[in-house]
Amino acid sequence: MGFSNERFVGMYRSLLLLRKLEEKAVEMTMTGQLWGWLHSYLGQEAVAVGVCAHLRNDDFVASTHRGRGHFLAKGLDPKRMLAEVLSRQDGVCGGKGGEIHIADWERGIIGSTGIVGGILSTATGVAFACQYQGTDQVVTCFFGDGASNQGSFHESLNLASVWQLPVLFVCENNGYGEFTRQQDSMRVTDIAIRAQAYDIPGVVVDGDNVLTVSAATEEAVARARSGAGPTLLECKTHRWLGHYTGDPQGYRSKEEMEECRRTDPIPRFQNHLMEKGLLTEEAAQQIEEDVDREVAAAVEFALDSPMPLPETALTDVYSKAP
Amino acid sequence: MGFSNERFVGMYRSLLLLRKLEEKAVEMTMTGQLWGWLHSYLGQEAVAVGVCAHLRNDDFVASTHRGRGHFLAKGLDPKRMLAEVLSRQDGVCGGKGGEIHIADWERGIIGSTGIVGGILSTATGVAFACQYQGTDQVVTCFFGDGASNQGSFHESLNLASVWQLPVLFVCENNGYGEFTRQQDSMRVTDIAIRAQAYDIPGVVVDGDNVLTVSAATEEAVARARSGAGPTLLECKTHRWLGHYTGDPQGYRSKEEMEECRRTDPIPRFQNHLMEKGLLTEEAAQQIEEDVDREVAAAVEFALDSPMPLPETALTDVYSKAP
Amino acid sequence: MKDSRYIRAIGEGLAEELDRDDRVFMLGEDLVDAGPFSVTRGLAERFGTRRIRNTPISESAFLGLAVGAAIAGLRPIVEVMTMDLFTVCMDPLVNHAAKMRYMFGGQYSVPLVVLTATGAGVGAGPHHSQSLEAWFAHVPGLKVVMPSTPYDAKGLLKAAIRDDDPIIYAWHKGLLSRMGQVPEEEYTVPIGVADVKREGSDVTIVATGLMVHQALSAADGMEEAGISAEVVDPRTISPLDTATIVASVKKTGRLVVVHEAVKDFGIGAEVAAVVAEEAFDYLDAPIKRIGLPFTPIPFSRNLENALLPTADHIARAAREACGVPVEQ
Amino acid sequence: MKDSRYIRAIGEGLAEELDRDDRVFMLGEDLVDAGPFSVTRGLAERFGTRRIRNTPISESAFLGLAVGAAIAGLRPIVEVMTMDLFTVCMDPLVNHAAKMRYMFGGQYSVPLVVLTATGAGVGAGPHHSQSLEAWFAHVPGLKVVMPSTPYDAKGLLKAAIRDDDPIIYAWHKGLLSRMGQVPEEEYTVPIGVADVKREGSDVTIVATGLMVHQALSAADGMEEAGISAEVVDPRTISPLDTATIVASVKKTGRLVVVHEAVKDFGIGAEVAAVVAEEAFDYLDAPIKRIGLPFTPIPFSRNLENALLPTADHIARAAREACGVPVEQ
Ligand SMILES: Cc1ncc(C[n+]2csc(CCOP(=O)(O)OP(=O)(O)O)c2C)c(N)n1
Ligand SMILES: Cc1ncc(C[n+]2csc(CCOP(=O)(O)OP(=O)(O)O)c2C)c(N)n1
Ligand SMILES: [Mg+2]
Ligand SMILES: [Mg+2]
Repeated sequence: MGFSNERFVGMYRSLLLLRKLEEKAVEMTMTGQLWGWLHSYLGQEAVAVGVCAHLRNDDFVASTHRGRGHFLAKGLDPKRMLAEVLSRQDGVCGGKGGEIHIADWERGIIGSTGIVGGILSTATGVAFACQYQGTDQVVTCFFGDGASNQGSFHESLNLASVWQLPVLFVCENNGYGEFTRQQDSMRVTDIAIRAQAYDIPGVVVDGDNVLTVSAATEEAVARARSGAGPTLLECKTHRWLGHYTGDPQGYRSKEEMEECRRTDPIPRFQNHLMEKGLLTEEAAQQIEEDVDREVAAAVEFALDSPMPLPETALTDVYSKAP
Repeated sequence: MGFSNERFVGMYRSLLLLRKLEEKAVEMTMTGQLWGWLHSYLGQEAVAVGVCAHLRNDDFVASTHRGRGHFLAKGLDPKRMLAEVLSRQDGVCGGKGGEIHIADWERGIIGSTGIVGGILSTATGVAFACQYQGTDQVVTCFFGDGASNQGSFHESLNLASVWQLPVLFVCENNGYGEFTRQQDSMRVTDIAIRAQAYDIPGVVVDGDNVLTVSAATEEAVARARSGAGPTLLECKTHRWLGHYTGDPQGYRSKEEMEECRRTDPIPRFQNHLMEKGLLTEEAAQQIEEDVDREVAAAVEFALDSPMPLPETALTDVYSKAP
Repeated sequence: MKDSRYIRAIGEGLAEELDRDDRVFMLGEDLVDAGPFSVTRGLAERFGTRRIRNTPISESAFLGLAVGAAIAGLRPIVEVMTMDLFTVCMDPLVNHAAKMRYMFGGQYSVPLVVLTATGAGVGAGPHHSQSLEAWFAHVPGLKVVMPSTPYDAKGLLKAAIRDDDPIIYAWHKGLLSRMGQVPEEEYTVPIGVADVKREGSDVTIVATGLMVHQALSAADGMEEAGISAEVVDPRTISPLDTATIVASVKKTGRLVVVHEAVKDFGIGAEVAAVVAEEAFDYLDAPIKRIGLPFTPIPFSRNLENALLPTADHIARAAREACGVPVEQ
Repeated sequence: MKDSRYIRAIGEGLAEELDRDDRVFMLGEDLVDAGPFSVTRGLAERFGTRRIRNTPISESAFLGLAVGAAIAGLRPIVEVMTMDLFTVCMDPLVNHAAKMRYMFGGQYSVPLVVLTATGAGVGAGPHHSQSLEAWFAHVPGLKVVMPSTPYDAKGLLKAAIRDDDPIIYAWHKGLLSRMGQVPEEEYTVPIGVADVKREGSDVTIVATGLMVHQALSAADGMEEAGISAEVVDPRTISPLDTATIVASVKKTGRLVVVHEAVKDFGIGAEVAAVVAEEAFDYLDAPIKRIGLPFTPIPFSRNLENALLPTADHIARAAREACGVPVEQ
């Protein structure tokens, strides 16, 4: 990858921001400061960061109920994101979306929705608009292993293939859909094999290694940008916590829960950078402090933001008020 | 195949019955004796006959809008079928279903519906019931190339695979979904390749050759019956007429329309039987006369049957009248 | 003004808007070859297959794709061949098109028109004849229009294409070849405005789609019995122009509501409820509703005919409301 | 009688019917581990994974599979996690389960129960809070029940499982831990029979699901103002027990209808329309309807609360109907 050193260090910082903000959000949920459920992204950070490293500001992402990593990696302001998760007035959706339903159109974040698999066709449509208007923008659509069993996965990938749309389908395979294991909902091991049904490339990578994710993405994005059509990229990763915060995980052994943290993408990448001489202990320390400050500022901003005004519950249903 | 000579000759007769009854139905449509549209099965007979040759009476089939071949091959009385197509009182569904919506539960005909791809999951459910109850019955589900782009195809095949259900998915690939070519709705040539997405066997055969269809079915049915799960069988075939009777087919060249009849399954099979000494000219003549009589009787029966009584429009909505 | 068929008026509306705005494009099954109903005849030749696209049989994905394209600034027109087929693509419409603007705090709009054929009476059977407008009218974020004349068909279509929100445009199969006057010059019919198709003073008949014509012929037939019926065509089902309906009932004091969808839990219930709320003191007789009995639509012609509401049903209900029942 | 939670009553109903009849089985996401709402807790341990099955996230296929299994003689109970998710599986329900018996001339039945969670108020946001019962009530061939108490929850569930036709069983998330009396002995609650949850003489309040409890508390609150309110819980939405509702309105002369679904084109419209048709001459005041304003359901707690109907809304409407309005 032709990345500058700064860019690699930026990715490291990004991983750390995702991790620390998420830890904070989980903590806030456990302590009752957060209304609703939280679907933690802890453990999957390398996917969001590795993929988004190859997206331009004017490219797009579409996300899922487990979307905070994608949002941050695509540039959503942590303050406005956390305010939305806390359903405050200054949240990026004014508190109407909450944790699961977040968009930031200005930053190319199409949105995430509560319907598993529902965003795949929407994302494909944004890619259609790029092609129709002759731009060279690309769209990345994140989704889970479980979502690949929805009809929308099949139909959307086929449509993207038929029209060779500039879209990258990223399946974050964390081995679970809620409390159900991948092997109980499909007989294939690699979801990437499903790409063959649409005659598009299907690629499997270690999703806990930001460099392998990044390398595969580089190729797929170049492909999409050049008009050669979609790719299905499967990133094998791990969901450290339960499906949502508070999930007792009776379906998972203690060993498994510990084991799955072994491939933590952050120390792996940190070691790599240090070995390559791109990161020093001091620099790492500095970055960590910096990220801590950013997280603290986001928390402060979000908690300070008032609840949305009740009358806003009635706005934005239609483009023009009736 | 361990079929007796009689059985092969029976298949020949069956092909002829499908052809001749269908020719009659088309003629009746063109002359306005049939209310609604007719989706002709002409040209695809080898699929229905080759597949159903391996089904027992207590096995099941599920069908499509282009279903008359499947119904006849599974044993539906031509009289009651044609009466239904003409929406008469003695039709197998009392005139409520008409051409597209036909079932005959006693003969294991689950039904056909007007929603492309809609019946795949229903058929999978009947297979589930067989497995749940520990019988060794199997279900065959027919559908078109176009239907394989519906989400229900994907979800149903996956589900059948996960639970290893006794179901045979038969894709009749006639190259068109309505007026649109296969290559304009997918980039794969063989739909059977989609089986890999579910880790089940995907088999392609010449669907205009009743023997190749039959051989592939034998294997798939044995597999299903033994508990080894589903198969996707793709039969490449040809739709001789338009999507429905009266379709002007502006999207298709004259040459193509003529060309597609070259692989007519009936003379092919007749030659084969004669070469093998299983059929003589006289026997063939006899069968043809016999079939003609059967078709004529069906037409007479159907035309003689009255229109259903208006008050029956209100019955059968619920199991018990309110 | 010129005389035009309903189908021609739809085709013209499409062509004019495609011509006016490159962001407008169409998606659907077999559109290039004009589809089974020939609504798009000639459009692919004129506008090319960049703008008139055939899709795979994947309603959920291509409708969802249109939602994405709309968000990104295009103005898609999607055909879902018949209203019955929404069962395979409710999600992009109801959970995405209808809610994305709201739940993301108004960041973008979803300008989308979904063209679909509704209605029975043509031997299309239980899976190609349903009228399901009540489902969509119950979904905040969507709009629903049902044109009954060539004039409304073209005018509402053009207005829908220019509207910034998702709209279901449900045309009736039984109206395809109906003739009517259409202006030569450019015009639109505003979304959300009912049309009094016939003025009258004794009873208000609210009717939609094909039933507007049954209501008009019932009204004509009642004249000789000395009953003056007003026929109100909402044209837009959601948002419903309750002001026009309520004003009419305040004038006539009697209400008959008729639609082709099954009566129970249909849009007629909403019309009746609004009137029972807002014009209660003006009502001189119980509100009557007419719709399909609570059954699927059978294939057989005589069974179908046994179920569909007719001018005769409407006239009987209206006469009863007016206290001038027909002797049995 | 014993005291039981709503969720426990559902669980007991499931267990008893699973125990009674081997043809009964359950399909859904994460049922084995009791799902996010824990309705199926303990069932997999007791009945094994042949009968309690986890499915892939493929609602359309597993609901369709259940339709096939029902046709073939089993009695499936399917969980669609929340009512919002029907958008991805309307087809097996509406075009298959509901119509196959009819369109095939009564050759078979489709005994199927679809369990689903409805309702807002728990911070589940726009995609997990909708009440869409009006859609299903508009579909001939389906039945719809909405239990409001532990007693009804268990009794209706057992009746639904024994019924030969497809039934949507919509329980309310906000009722999960509500307590109520449930018989020790075996019982069922008949489908299609409303329950007068409170007798009264001045105004009829028809309420469903969680709103039954808001209506009851409104009724209690009105007593001191000298208003005697009758609360009718239809329990079954389709077929609707119009006789009980009409009889109540004939007695009280006033009607308020309340549900949590959006008011427009909701089931309250049908109730109002039936009464405006059948009890018109008994009505002393305009019919009032209360429901969610015409918006999606926002995530933020205070926005959600700003929209949901409350006992206070109901009391105001009822008092207004009785001519005893609260001063502002
Ligand atoms: C259509 C639909 N079905 C079910 C659900 C409930 N649900 C929410 S998240 C989830 C699991 C999704 O699994 P996966 O796609 O692997 O994503 P992950 O949670 O692992 O990130 C389920 C079943 C839903 N929201 N939408
Ligand atoms: C869900 C759905 N979409 C569209 C249609 C309209 N339609 C009826 S048949 C057909 C083509 C089906 O093609 P294929 O599956 O290849 O079957 P064939 O007609 O070739 O036998 C279409 C699009 C429908 N009935 N259902
Ligand atoms: Mg997962
Ligand atoms: Mg085909």
